[in-house]
Amino acid sequence: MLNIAQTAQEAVAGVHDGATVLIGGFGNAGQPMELIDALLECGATDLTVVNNNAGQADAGLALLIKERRVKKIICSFPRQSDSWHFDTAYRAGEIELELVPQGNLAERIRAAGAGIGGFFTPTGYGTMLAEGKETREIDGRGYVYETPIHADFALIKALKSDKTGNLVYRKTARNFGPIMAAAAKKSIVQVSEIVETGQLDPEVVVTPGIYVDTVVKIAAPATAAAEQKVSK
Amino acid sequence: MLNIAQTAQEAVAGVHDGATVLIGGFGNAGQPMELIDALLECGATDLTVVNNNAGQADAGLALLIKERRVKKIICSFPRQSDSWHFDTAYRAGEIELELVPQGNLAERIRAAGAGIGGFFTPTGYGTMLAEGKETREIDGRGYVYETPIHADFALIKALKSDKTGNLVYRKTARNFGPIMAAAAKKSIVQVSEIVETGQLDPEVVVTPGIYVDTVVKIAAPATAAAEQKVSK
Amino acid sequence: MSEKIGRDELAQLVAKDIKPGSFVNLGIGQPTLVSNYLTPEQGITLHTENGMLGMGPVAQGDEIDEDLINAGKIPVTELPGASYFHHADSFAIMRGGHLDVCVLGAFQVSATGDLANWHTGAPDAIPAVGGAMDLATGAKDVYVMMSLFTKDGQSKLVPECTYPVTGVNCVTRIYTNEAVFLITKDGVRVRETFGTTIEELQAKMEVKLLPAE
Amino acid sequence: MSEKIGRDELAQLVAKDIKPGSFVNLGIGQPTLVSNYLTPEQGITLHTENGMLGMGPVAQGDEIDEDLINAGKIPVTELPGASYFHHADSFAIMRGGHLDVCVLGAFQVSATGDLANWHTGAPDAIPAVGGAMDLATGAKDVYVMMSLFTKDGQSKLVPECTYPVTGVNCVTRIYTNEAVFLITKDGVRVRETFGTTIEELQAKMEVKLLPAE
Repeated sequence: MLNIAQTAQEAVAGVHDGATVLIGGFGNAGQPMELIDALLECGATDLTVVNNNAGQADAGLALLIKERRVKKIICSFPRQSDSWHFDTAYRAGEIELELVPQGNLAERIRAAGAGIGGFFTPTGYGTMLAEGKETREIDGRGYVYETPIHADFALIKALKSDKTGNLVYRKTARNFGPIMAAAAKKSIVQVSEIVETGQLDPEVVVTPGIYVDTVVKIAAPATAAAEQKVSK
Repeated sequence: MLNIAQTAQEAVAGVHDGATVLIGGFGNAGQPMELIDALLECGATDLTVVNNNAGQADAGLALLIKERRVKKIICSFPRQSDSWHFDTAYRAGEIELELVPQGNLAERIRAAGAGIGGFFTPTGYGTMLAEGKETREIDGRGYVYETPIHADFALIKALKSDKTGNLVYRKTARNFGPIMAAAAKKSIVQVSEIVETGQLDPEVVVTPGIYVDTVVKIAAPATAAAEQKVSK
Repeated sequence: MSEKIGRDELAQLVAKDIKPGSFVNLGIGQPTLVSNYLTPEQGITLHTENGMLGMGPVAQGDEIDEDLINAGKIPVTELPGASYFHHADSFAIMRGGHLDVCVLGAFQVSATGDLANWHTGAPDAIPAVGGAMDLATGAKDVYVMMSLFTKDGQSKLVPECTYPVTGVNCVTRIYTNEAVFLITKDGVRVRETFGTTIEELQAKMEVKLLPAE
Repeated sequence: MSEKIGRDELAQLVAKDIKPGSFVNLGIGQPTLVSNYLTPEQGITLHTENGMLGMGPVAQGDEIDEDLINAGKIPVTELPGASYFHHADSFAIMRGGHLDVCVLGAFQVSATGDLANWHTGAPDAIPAVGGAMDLATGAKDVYVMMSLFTKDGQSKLVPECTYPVTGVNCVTRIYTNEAVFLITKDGVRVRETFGTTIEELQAKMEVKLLPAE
């Protein structure tokens, strides 16, 4: 049954030390900022975090890294102009980095949710990122063996949920949400609106409620605030 | 650019002898009956057909098999009370059968569209259908190696297309359509309605137009006819 | 329970045993009966592998819609909170272990939970598997519903399956007209019997039976 | 063409070379300029790997929407016929070979089409790859846009990449400020030069250059 949390703090309260946590979002789009802030507050540590990036500026995931709560990050693009907290932790040897091409990252998360034990992908073949990995030639082309990324929790952001946890997203904020919801044992979702069951058209549901454990309504920021975030 | 055909015959005219053809549908839902009829008319032979079943009664795929136009069928459930044309051809050794568990069939089609070279699935492990296949133990569980099913053509049915080939489906008629459209070199789609580009909400498009080559509008059957089909 | 039990009573028992809020797939045949006894209070969501969660009862009259069928190709209905998805996504739900319970029929079940329900093994049979293997390997719990004995008195709960298997070590519980069996690490436990005793059953079966814990 | 060519003219040339009706992904940096020169008549559909087909121009003023960005995290717009999808579906479009053309920047390209554009190889660099490897392996044609020579006069079209590669045998065409090169089975062909000659270029490059066919 869907757990409807009253606050972001309540929503993430179950995240335990040592957990693997998938965090959605690509840039600010789809980033569950309030859930990440709550995770920072709740104190869970020794985390393995999966996200496309490794935190930016002085907010969200970057602060989790600053506070040394992340022992390992699995991501595709950790190096950004404002990823100074990651840079510092990494150079100090205080965070482990597993660098994964973005499409392999997405497919590995998808594989976890879909019960696939491993798969061969052409991406990365012949590169540094395939060193030490099993490879195979298939129809004359080189492939690399990649494995699923299972997780204890997913923190994601959607536009709306109904009371059975069916989700719809908005524009490119969809990104990692649907595959992360499927890959985690427990999916925690912040939404702008919770509607009655039956109010979402079954044809347009993107994430079926079977993948969602907890939702919490977080009011959408005012437009001015949204623009300010974008302009960062 | 999307090809908008005027007739089902025109839509399937490019299907050549020896082609591998994915045919959508599960039961009557999503079955592109008019395209299959046109394929029967167009005369292409020596086909490899991929469908969940192996034809029923005296219509569609069953007639293709009756006419010995299908040299091989890849499906999950060929044996039905009214699959007499397949039964006869099979017992006469005049059609090759590759039997695939339904979920592996779907995943193999998905893999072809997604550029995955092969994958390990738990389904079928330890059974007759895994005999001779590579297996692997992953985290204490047995998996079977399965390979993508690439195809020359897909014949599928959707509810609506816009003029860039974006598709939406209806209820459980969606079934194999989206993954077949992605797996085939050329996807041929019958729809009940073709709308102007811009009339489908980008959030609810199920198959992006990049996967669609040809659409043809086939008027939906009257309700009475639809009910009659169901009651068969 | 000391009375014999019929198919409907057995379906009722299965329905009662499914935890509230579960996501469930009911196989074709006897398992379909279970849906008749699920109560709204349980909040069970039914999955059908041809691409739907939130499946409702069999469609009647005007409700019949060619585009809305279950895995047995029977017209069904849609409940509030339903969703549709394509075949790969649907089987990802199963293979990914997201269903809580799947209820299946069987020819045989082994003492270690191997399931045989797709092929009689007859040399001239045309094989057909459908979603049987995906269902067997996918759900967290696989319940089997079957009669315990064949018409000629052979137990269908066997030390090892003689029919071709559908999946290995997958069945967790067997509901029969004589008893309910749990497949555990220790072996096969008898949870309850219907109009018989564990001793009477043991006398007719090769598989060693353990009492309920 | 006998004149030198600027970045914008080069982008214009690339745009003109893309076949009508193509599905295209433009990498971050110089390749983004190509979008300025695509004409409506070409009917080109732009893909952005963070989950969209039918991407429009960069958003201005009120159009800016935090939920609608491109792979460079720049706010963009949506064109009629657009569609959204999740990350696995988006990279399936790339990896599955459905894009006609992908245009990328590069540190180096080898004579056999190996691409190096993700890592300088510096021992203290923090590596970051993003979607670079997926783009390199995914599209039917991978076009590179780059200056042909480094600031100290080294050719970036090399016999073998000395930087860590992004993908092997993937580049099919290289657009530079000096010439357009085609990677063919026979070797590297010079399609056209800008304000220079194939002989002049050959004198400064190790890679053997073949004339246009």
